[in-house]
Amino acid sequence: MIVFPGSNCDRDMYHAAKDALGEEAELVWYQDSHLSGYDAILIPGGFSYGDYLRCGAIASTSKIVDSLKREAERGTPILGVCNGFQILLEAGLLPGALLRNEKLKFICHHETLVVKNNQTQFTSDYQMDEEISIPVAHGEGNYYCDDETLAQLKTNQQIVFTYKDNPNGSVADIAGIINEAGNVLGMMPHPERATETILGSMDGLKMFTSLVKNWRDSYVTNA
Amino acid sequence: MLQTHEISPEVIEKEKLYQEMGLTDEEYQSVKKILGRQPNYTETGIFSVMWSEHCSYKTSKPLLRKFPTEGPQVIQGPGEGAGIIDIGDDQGIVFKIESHNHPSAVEPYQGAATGVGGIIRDIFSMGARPIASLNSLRFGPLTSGRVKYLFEEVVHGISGYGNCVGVPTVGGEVQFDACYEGNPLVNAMAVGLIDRKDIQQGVAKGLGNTVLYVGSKTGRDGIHGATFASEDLTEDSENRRSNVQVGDPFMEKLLIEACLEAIHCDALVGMQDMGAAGLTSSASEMASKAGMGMEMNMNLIPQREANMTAYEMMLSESQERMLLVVEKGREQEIVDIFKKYSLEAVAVGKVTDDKQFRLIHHGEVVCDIPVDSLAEDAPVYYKPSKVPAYYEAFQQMKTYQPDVEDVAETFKQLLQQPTIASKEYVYDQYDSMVQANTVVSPGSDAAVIRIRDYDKAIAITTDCNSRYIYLDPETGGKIAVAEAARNIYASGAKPLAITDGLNFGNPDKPENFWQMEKSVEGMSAACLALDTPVISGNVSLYNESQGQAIFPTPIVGMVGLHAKTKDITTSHFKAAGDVILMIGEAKPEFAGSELQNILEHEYFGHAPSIDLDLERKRGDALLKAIQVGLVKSAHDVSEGGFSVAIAESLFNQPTLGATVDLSGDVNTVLFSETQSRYVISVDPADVAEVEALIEDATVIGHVTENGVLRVTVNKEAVITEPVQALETLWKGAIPCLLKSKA
Amino acid sequence: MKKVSIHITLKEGVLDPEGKAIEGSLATLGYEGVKEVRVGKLIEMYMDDAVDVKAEVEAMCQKLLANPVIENYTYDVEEGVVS
Amino acid sequence: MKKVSIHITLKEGVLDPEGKAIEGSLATLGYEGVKEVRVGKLIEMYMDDAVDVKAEVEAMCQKLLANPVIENYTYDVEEGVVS
Ligand SMILES: Nc1ncnc2c1ncn2[C@@H]1O[C@H](COP(=O)(O)OP(=O)(O)O)[C@@H](O)[C@H]1O
Ligand SMILES: [Mg+2]
Repeated sequence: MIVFPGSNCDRDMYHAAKDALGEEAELVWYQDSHLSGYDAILIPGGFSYGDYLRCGAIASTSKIVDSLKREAERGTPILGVCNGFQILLEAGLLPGALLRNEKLKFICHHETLVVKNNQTQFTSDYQMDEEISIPVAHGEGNYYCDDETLAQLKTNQQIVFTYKDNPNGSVADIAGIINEAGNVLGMMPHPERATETILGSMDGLKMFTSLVKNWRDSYVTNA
Repeated sequence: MLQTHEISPEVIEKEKLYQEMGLTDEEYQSVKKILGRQPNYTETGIFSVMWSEHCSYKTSKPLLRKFPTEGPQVIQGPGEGAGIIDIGDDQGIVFKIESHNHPSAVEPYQGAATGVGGIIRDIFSMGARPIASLNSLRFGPLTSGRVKYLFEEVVHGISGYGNCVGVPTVGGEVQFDACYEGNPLVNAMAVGLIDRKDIQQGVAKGLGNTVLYVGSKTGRDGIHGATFASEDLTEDSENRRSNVQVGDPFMEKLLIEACLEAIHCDALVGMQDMGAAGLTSSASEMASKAGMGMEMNMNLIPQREANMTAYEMMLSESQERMLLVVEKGREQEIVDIFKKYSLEAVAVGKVTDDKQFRLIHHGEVVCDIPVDSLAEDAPVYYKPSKVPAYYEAFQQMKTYQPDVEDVAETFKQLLQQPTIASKEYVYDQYDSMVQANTVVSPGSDAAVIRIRDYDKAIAITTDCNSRYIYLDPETGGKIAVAEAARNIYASGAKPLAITDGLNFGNPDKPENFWQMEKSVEGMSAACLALDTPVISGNVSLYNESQGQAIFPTPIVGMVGLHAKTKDITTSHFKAAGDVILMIGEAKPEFAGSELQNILEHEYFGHAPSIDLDLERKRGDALLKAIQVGLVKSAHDVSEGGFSVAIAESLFNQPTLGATVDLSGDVNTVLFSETQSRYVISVDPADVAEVEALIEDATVIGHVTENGVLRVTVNKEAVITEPVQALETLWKGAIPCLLKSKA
Repeated sequence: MKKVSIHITLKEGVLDPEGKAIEGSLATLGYEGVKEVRVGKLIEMYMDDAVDVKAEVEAMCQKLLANPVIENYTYDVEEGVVS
Repeated sequence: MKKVSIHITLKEGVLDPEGKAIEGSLATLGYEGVKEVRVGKLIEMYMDDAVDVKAEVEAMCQKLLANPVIENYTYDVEEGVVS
């Protein structure tokens, strides 16, 4: 898990992986610029560099992102949540951009998402079209891309999650997308905040279990 | 405030320039006596901010002494940056509330934002990780364009800052009344979690140790902010540009992480944030508390603007700055920690043993003051107090009886009163879940944060119904504390302690001072009765506009402890078939109520009565029942009375309804704001046991699955409304008012 | 139509954390000759030719577009554009 | 020193909710002749005279200051200013 100055969901993500999932996890400070050797890379939410200029823009120019790009190239699974999603977009690892929410206000509450693609390594534990409750917390989560890109996203089944009731104006109700290669996923909602019953929802946990299961499978086959 | 040639001490005295800075003639004479000479410009400024109400509590001190501050649960009482209570397992909860009223009136976004930033610094400067924020807001009626602007921008500022620093904003309150039209209140509370061994103190110990300055550079912003906070608001304040400080939540986030890392380095001796009166108060207080002196070289202070004078640097209230004292010779260890976060820690001075506060600028001594005189020799005023005529008149009145024409309509109108209506518009803009510990988000009674790795949680609330306090400060003061406790109890926690944010008018008016005195007495009595000592607080006086004081508004921030997470209870009904019980009985008490507001557009008469022993007994009994596992939902009855409480218990559930049968006077049972009451729901099988545990609990109805709220009084139907429709009114009220044209 | 471009900048002395963050980032990227980065707003709009631009723009800035407590504004007008 | 002002605007076709909101408020306030309000950014900075402004500013905009997916940029340079 990469920690940028201003990341603030890093510990949440860490606990989701460590406590709820029971896996090994490590927080990597952005200045430790080598990222190799990890089975998956998670980019947590928050306000890297205070979200100044554009969300994720300044973080996307840091050195560690070069090495993130190499890992993406190599096929390492990469998940960016909220500000992590914004960084992936700014870094060009995913297509499109995020604009301010249509109503210009930060929003924080549970949203119903629809799983639009359960054939990815991040979502295989979900049912197709399953409705899940995951919190959103963002001021700039209004996904934008031009028509051409949208058509591509649709053709390639890159739209992984949509909102049931679009809260921010996103094009085609998009809440999360994946790259063509299928190893880089970015989403605005926070699955790591929905991994314990005491927090009101367990619906996010399957993202992490999917990831682990698929990694095990591929590890076993490759071994 | 810009002066190129510094004004001489003689001119300051002759032309009484000290008055402009806020010192009275007598205060100036005391300064002269302390120094044995005339103070220069910088020294005059330093005394004036340190002796301002904001820093010295010169008028409120005699009152604050009345508060009970001790108890086995108290680890740190008032005096340090924030108080600390014990929650077992060698952990403490640090909390405090602070006002940012006047800055928010001038520039609401930044005023509110920097208020949040300031109180969070108070928490982590104690060594605690900030885990929650709350806010208590007061505005005029949401009808004028200016009020709407203030409201929207204050909320926006809190959200802008709070979300970015990654501290969940989990609760608060908003009240709208005409008295706040020109002088809104913005109080922010922050809560932190600490391991007892990590508790820091703001002390400058150890001769020769180094003073480090960390964080944002010092600019000319906010000069005299502390003095400003202690004056009436005038037209002129808007033009004082220097009062606007801009917050940088990103810097704050870096400071939090760096400071919490630094406390684990034993080279760190003391740490304090630069709050009101900036460098002056942090530096002098740290030295004074340690019984030492301090010398700083002003040329070394990181400066944002060119040619700053010592006066400007000492009085600047630039945000996001900390002062650290570090063991001599080990500065680099601390510097390196801050460097990791791209923060500069700069050595600006050293600890001395002569108890002098000495500043050097361009090689000259520009300030040389006995350091204790700043903190300890500040004057204390015992202001005259006088019973206001309005209060005496209210006491003579006979009981106010409302004249309600249409009960159902009135009920719906109540739900749409901005003070009662859903605050979702507000809290949806706050990240209430970051850190992934928020079990109960805004929308229930108290907010609940679980303590990770333990099976326990804390409940937090802010409360203050200033209408009752206006009617009768002593009774109202009791109610403010009791209401907070009720919210804690209803959430399944035991009340532990409070922080208080005392917002009042000009204390020089004896009637205002009487209000202060009486509310503090009332609060103290309630704190004793409920065993919730005061561990921290803040005083904001001079909340007036055009000579008119606000209602006395002593805000209570309370924290309680859930012994087990299974005790966590929310206000919403859970299942059809559950039995609804009412704890306590309504009396005809309508003065200060929302109903009186609707009908009379003003408040008069006797405040609702309160019996503190009964309050405690009921709260304890309810908590017992919750701990035994008998209670499925619990909600206290507050503004709007029973009708509003039962409606709120139904909202946010897609299908549930309730059927309730009451008896007595219709207005009283539905709308009275009689204190110490709760609405709870329990499984039918547990009713007898609950009734045995809670003396005043009576069955009044049950939860249904038809989505309709049906209330009969004396067997006659008075309310039959679909819950969805009621909820739409309640949720839509504030957004609708904001949209309508001014 | 007239095209009006309004420049809203922070008053002198007011802290600009965003500008500071950008400056820091530019320095990290190797642009070291850059100083005092300040971020403001650019508001563009089209106005009917009939409108008294100066009076209206001034009034709009005062009332809504700028926050006179911390911001300054200037504007320029391009005449005869087709929106 | 040179003073560089960079104007960053949203591309045509990209929705601008802030511009829309301002347009709405202006209409409410009675400014009805106003159309197509768009909000952009104004980034001002000072650069050493020695720097090749054109090359550097272009590069900074490409790499950091503007997002080519949604934004355009233009800039102007004022020579010989004292910061
Ligand atoms: N300014 C605010 N910020 C965050 N939450 C708020 C604010 N105002 C109200 N709330 C939340 O809305 C809910 C209802 O508030 P209120 O009616 O004041 O409750 P109560 O009367 O029980 O104290 C609470 O959960 C409270 O925390
Ligand atoms: Mg309550």
